[in-house]
Amino acid sequence: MIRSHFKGVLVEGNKTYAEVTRDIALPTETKPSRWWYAAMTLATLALLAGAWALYETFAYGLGTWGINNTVAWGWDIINFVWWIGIGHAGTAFTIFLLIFRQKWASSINRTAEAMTVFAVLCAALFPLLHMGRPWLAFYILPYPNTRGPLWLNYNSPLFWDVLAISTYLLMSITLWYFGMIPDLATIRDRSKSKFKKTIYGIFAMGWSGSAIQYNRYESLNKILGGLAAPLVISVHSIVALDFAVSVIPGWHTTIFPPYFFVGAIFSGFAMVLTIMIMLRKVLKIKDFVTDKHLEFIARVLQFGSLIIGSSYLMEIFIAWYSGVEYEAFTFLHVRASGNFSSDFWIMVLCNAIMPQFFWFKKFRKSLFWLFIISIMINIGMWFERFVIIVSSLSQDFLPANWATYKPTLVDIGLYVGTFGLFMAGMLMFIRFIPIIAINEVKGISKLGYEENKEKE
Amino acid sequence: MKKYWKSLEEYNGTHFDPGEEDQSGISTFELLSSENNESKTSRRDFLKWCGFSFMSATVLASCESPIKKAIPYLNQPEDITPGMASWYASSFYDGKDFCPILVKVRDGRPIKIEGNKSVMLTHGGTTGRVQASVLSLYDTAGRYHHPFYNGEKTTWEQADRDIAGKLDSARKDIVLLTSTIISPSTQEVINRFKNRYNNFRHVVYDAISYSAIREANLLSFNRREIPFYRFDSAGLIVGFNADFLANWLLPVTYTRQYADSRALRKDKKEMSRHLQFESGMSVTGANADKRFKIKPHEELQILQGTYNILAGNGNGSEPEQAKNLAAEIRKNENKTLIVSGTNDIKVQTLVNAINYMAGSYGNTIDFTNSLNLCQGNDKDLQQLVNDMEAGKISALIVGDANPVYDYPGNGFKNALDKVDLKVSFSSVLNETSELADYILPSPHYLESWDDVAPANGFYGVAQPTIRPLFDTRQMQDSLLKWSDNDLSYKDLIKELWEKQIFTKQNKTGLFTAFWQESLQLGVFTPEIESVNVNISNEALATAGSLQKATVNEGWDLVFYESTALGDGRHANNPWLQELPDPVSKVCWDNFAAISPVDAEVLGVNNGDLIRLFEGVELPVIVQPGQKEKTVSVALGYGRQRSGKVAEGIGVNVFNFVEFKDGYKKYNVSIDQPVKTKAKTDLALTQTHHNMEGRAIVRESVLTAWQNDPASGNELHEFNEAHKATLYPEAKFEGHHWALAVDLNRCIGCSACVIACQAENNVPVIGKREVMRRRIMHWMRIDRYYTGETDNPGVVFQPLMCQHCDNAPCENVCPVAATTHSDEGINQITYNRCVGTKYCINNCPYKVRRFNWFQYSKNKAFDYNMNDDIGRMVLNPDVTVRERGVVEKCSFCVQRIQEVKLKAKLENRKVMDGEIQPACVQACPGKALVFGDLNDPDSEVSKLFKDERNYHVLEEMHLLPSVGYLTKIRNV
Amino acid sequence: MIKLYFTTPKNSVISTISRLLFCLITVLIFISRPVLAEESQEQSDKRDLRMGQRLFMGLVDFKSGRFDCSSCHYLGATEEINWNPSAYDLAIAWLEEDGTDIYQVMNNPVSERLEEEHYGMTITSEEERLLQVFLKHVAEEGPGVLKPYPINTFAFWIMGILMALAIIDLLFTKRVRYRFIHVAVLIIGIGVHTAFARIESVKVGRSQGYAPDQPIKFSHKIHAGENQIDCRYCHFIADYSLSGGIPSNSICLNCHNVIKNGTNSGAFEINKIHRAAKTGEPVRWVRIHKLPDHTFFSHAQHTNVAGIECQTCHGPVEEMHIVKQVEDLSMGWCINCHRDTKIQFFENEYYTTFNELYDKLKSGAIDSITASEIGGINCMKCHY
Amino acid sequence: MSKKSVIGVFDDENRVVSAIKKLKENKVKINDVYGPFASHDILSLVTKPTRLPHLAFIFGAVAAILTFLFVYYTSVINYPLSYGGKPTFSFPPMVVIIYLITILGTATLTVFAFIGRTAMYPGKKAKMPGIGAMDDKFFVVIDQKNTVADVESLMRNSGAIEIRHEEF
Repeated sequence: MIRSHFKGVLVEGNKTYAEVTRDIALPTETKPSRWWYAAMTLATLALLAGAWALYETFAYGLGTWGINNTVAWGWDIINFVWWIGIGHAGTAFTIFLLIFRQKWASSINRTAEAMTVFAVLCAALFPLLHMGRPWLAFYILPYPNTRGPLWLNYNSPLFWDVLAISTYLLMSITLWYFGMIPDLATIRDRSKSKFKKTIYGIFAMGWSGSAIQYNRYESLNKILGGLAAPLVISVHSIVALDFAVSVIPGWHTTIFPPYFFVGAIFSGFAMVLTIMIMLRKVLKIKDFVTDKHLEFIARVLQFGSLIIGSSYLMEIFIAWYSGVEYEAFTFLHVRASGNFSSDFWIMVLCNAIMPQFFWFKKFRKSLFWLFIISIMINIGMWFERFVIIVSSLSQDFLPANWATYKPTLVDIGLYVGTFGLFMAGMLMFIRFIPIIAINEVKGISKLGYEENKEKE
Repeated sequence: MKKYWKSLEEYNGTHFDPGEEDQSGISTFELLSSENNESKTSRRDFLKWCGFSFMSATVLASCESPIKKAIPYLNQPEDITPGMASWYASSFYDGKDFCPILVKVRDGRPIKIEGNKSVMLTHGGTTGRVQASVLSLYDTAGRYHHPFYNGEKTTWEQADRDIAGKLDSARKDIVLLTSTIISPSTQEVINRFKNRYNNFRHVVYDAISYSAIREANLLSFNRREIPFYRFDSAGLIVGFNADFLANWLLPVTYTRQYADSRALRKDKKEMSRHLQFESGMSVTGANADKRFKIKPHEELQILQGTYNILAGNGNGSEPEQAKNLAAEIRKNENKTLIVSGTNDIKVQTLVNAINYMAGSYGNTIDFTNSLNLCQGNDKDLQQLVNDMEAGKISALIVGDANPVYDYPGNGFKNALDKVDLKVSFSSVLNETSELADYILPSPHYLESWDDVAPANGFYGVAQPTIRPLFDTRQMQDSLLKWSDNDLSYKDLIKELWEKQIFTKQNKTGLFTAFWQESLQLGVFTPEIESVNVNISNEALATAGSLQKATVNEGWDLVFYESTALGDGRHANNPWLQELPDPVSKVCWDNFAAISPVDAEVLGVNNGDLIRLFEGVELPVIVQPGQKEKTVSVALGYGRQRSGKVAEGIGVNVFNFVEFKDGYKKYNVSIDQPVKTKAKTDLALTQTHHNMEGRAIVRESVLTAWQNDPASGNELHEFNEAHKATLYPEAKFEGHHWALAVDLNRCIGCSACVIACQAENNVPVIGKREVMRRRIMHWMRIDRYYTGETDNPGVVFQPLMCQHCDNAPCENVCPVAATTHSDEGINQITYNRCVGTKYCINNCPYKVRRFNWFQYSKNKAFDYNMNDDIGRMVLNPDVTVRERGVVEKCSFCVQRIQEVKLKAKLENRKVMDGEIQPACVQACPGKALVFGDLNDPDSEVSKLFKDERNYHVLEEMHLLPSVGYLTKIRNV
Repeated sequence: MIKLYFTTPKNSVISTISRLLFCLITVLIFISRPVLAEESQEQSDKRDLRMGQRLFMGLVDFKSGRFDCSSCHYLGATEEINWNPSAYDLAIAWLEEDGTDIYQVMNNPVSERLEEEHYGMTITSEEERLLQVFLKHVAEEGPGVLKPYPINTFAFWIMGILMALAIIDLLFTKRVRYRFIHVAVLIIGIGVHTAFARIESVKVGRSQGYAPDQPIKFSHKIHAGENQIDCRYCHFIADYSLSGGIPSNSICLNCHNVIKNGTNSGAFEINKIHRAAKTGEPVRWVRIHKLPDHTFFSHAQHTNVAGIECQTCHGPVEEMHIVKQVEDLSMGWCINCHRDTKIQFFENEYYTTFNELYDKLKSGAIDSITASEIGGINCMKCHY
Repeated sequence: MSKKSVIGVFDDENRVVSAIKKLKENKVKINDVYGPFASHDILSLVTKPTRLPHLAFIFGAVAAILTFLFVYYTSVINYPLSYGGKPTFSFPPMVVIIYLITILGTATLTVFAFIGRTAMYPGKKAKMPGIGAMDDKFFVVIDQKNTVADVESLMRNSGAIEIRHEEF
């Protein structure tokens, strides 16, 4: 048996298999409580706002947004990068903790992966929306055509982006879905109603729990995981290339791929923390997601924050050291002390300073502080993208072009809409899918207790 | 019936020869409007909304393709080839500005105005207003479509009968009030009218008056004339409140002369020195080597002092500026040119006297070709208004003038009520016509016959290039009719030319041949006797006598003509409204320019409204270089009745112009402006004015340049030496197009911007969108201030797509919509573009434009592209872009293609200078040069090899195909 | 991309619905209106129209016998040429009042041919009146339009339904035991749908095979084929203009001033030219070869400079009675030609601009230069 | 399909493992073991390693080569276009594309291979030895033919809570 080098119990309460099944499957088998309906209403309202914004965008054009000839990317791409960043948590959780044999991830990875899927879906909306002529979006695919045939510009990071995002979306859905097949089978077997049995049965694809199946299934999961590991690194690196490949001061930096990747993990883990704290509260899964889990995440965040912070410093240092006047201007003048200084310092505060409180056990142990700091990181990461995208474009090479950027209601509506989509997705997820990998947790539920027993 | 006009190659039309009889009765519009595009559901449009799905495939099957009709000519006219443009020489004259032009006519409709290159007066230059005038032709809302009587539609026959009857029975005076008429034939028409009606008189006035210059010359030289100024022969140019590069008299001519005098080449090492004295920052002042801020009253003091010093009467108490000026003038004996735009006879007499002392007459000022422009007489106008007020006028006929709008105060409007018969001839909606009994619409100048004599020894013709779009008739025809002449105006022109002008030449003995040639060339310039003048003692005495200027230590309000709108007669032209002011970079508004010091005193910032008079509040622009305690406000705004574009835009300040000693005075003293709480947003196209120490516009001074031609451009050599590349540099077989911009010749007048807009179907987006920084102009003129804020140096830099050979925009387009051509052009393919806007971001020059909305056929953008007739101005050789598409300067690739094809058809190579993109063509200063870099003898190759040549952001190794020549100042 | 303006997208579904609504409302109004005495006039008009239609279509006997006018004078549009004037043509000719009373043709034929064709046909004034009523109606309706691209969507829908059934059965009902049937249906269905989508999407905006009826039955086969008239005689501006040029009426009259009787159609079609000249109303031809608005094409470049035969793009026009678009005029088709077509480098001084290539070609280092090699497939050659 | 089988039902992982070990010692061929989670002890005793990883490698290699060929053909041979002064064959961007398509292709093909090999598809009816296999029970299924006499007792001694004989 593969043992985690982690000492102690991973699932509290020394539950039997049946208890594990019962506890986790509970939300899918009972009527949702009031908070669920309240949250769903909120999500629906947000979705409606998004639908309105979507209509405005499609019916009248991108002019309804706040972007202009100088700052041609605004909230659309900020939100895109932000969501993509959040979408890194799930896969990263599964993959890296799998690679590092961190068994404790089992309790969280299902939720994290669901988060990934919905966040990437939200993110994937924006590249489509930010096109001037979205009805011609298929031009971006290299399909045989009667135009010569005319193919694509493979030099464009946007094409890499499209590939990376769609690959990542497909991969995370696959990972997520194949990860939950045994659990779907569990629900199928437990459900009384024929309808429910049929639906879960369809998705469980005839899972029977046989060792032969498990064997191939494990192998598949390992392959997918192995493929997803480099992918998860590359996705945000490629998103970073959107900026790094360009010539705009503040974008044109080689540090971007690793910096973006760490940022993504950072924001993703923060979002996981936020959501887990909330779910733990309302779904009564404290036994599975223990205080220790939260503390681990906090440690990861603290580490990520150090990297992020040093990246900020490095960027500024290089801007000065390189001697490129435009870059120095962007970093030292525009961001640190100019028009965007408030955004810049919010970013620094939220991302580089606040998580440092996790050095102290008191903060790691306090649910309140965990929650506050995780939210702050989410905000900080949004500001990071805002600072990168808007400040660089707003004041670039020729001062005659310099322009400010102000989002419109439509911009905000779209962002709210994606929140609605994300929330609705997550709510549906906790309603219909076991939020913790039952089969995996059963494998670790006895850990700690057996050792104790052996000791006894 | 829905009227469509669609130009593909074929359209419906009958024989139309501008040189032949005007076949009235059926308007071109009706001919053009036949429904030859019976558009049903377009599969393409449908698909657009379906996206691409399996479902759409089936729905498609039920869609029908639109049926397009191809309607040929019944008889194909010889000079019209479907699909090819024809050119007609003509003359632009709007009552104030004159410009010889060529009209590009495509399929029977004028689509573009270009300067007439063969005319030495302008060398093919134009101004923005001339370029934009073609749009006014198609201004449906801004033109009268038929005659009106008391606001009701009437017929010409009815109006003729009524008016002739009323004129006959008129007991008191009949007055024809026009702006300056430079047409000999129209003068003849008026003479005939005068012969018919004894009680008739003709009053000429100009909204922007040059009355004092004429009166001063009458006093000084006994000639009520405006001489011909020669800025190109001047070594020292001194301007007092004269914006001669953008507005004053003949700006196109002066710009060319000025640019020539300031151009530097290997074989021309000297340039003129330009001093400008003014209160507000004008385009001319922005170009000056040294600019002095003065309050309006100081002008007289300085001139007086200078004259006294020059005349040897200096007593040392003269202002410092006068001493310096006198010293400079002494250095430039016979090479000095002093001009003043102030409408004050004292000032003008002093200017004459100083010019005389400096030996300018015969050298830089010439009465041989004296100008016929701006003959208006302020005193006559005042007299007329007094007569009207006194009820002495029975009939007032206004010919293409708008005194209700531009007469100082409400005097004219009030007096108008006391006139029995008010007739207005007007090609455009205006305030005066609205108050007239009869509105008799005259055709646009592109629909009319006319002749012009803007200067002595210069005759031009204006010929119609399209059949009248509306039920209009020329004023001259009406006057002829009312004076019982059967002759049509066109015949009269021919008659007059045969009698008076034909005789001035001896090249041909056949009038028809002479007439044909004049029509083809557009102008006729006979040899005339040169005139030498001597100043009168009286004038010198007047100049010498100590004149105490009324010193105003308080605030002054200075009126000026805006570069875009001039005196406001073209205000309804959306292209001009959206043309950013070259200096302040504001469009769609007039504003109060105040100095930074005053802004601090008043506690105001850009956009804050200040109250100048009771009820007159204007937004502030903090204008570096504005004289303290002066406020400059542009005339020409605040039109009440002009069509939908201009109405309600800005404030009309003509009301506050004063009459002083019989002259209109374009500055008044005011109380300190009051800050109001209100704030408005100004449509600024540039909000940062400092180069932040970047080598964007490179400058040097003459002495440094003479020592080292690369002075100020040292970075170029450094960058060339430090070029490093990962990939081999691209080689271009065949052509490699490039554009050179001589910053020494560019004065920032923005004619190129409008030319580009006209040529490339650039949409107008309105004030709100401009405020959101989304202006669509493919080329813009960047303006930077250098030096201190209270009197900064100003540099202009035309910036269009740089067509980089290592273009960063090309790399990032995922769908290959922007690629590099084999001729070095950075191509944008609109139909492939999906609008990711990545290229816009990655363009370091930010010259790419995005179609944020659907700008054509969209009610929200109710300008010419939302109008069937307005769309007739569109260039059929350039795609009208759909929303969501990126666009930018293409080096006018359609012109390149056209010329290449022409060369192939003529079995030869493309000649240097044969291809002229619209901006190059329009430039009055010839600051832009386009050509083939692969041809070592081409002008552009030579300029690219010049030591002054550099590229903007060249350190990025983008290899732009646009080069700039450093700006050299003669300080 | 629309070159000059953007037509407001009119959704076919919406227009169909609105049309249906309109019909419905009309019917409702008609039904709801009380029958009044004045109606009898309307009704008799209707009856006349019906009678006229029946006469024309040969459903009712003329006094002189039963003739089906519509068998020669077609009521709708045709794909094959029918030299006889269509019903619409007749109606227009009659409405034009150019002096010919077409109904007299039957009683007093003006030409031998007419006499031959209408042998034994005489009509009474009452019959003439009825026919007039009907033809007037035809003229108002306008000429029939052939649906440019009728495609059979039957297979598409059938496959769609089958696929839906297969999925339902596979997941829920499970009636069919052998699952490979489901799989096969799904695979075939997806294949069919993809094929349809591909075919249809390629056709979007294209009109290969488009051969509409023209207002004059002008046969290129007779003019260019049998009579060997050079294309450029009529389309002369193609040599120096962007446009190929639809010949003006006056060019037709160059010959048809003299030739007043056509080989197949008699005087009827040629009369239309004369009528146009007389009324000043030009002939409204239906455009066949049209490139999208964002594509700029110069005939002069291709016919004059490059010396490309007209037939290369327009197909064997000289063999067509009704001109049909032979090529699909797709971008790929253009591009491929540019890739293959060799440039006549030495025949035009212009090409000396390409001095390196010129020298190479001259020295024999390369044997040919195609259009694509000197920028012939650059985007801005055609799109700007 | 169905055969007569002996099914041992367990409710603890350790007991199953010991039962399997004992059965194996007695050379009893175990058909399959059903359980609620992937216990590596059970898997290592009951199953052979799959060849899915080898397949995945082949898929990956093929995807990489095909992608390279496609990108090379389209950008260099078929319609070369000039972007920003770069040569038409610029390898670095191709790396990114090949990298991503390789991952995508491998993952997709491997998933399909898995589905094909395990014959799993949406709507397939699960063949299970009894209620609770996905909850808390372990089922050891042994073909009746392969049983030796004391299979039943072997399992009972290891802690089976129930022994069933039925068609499976």
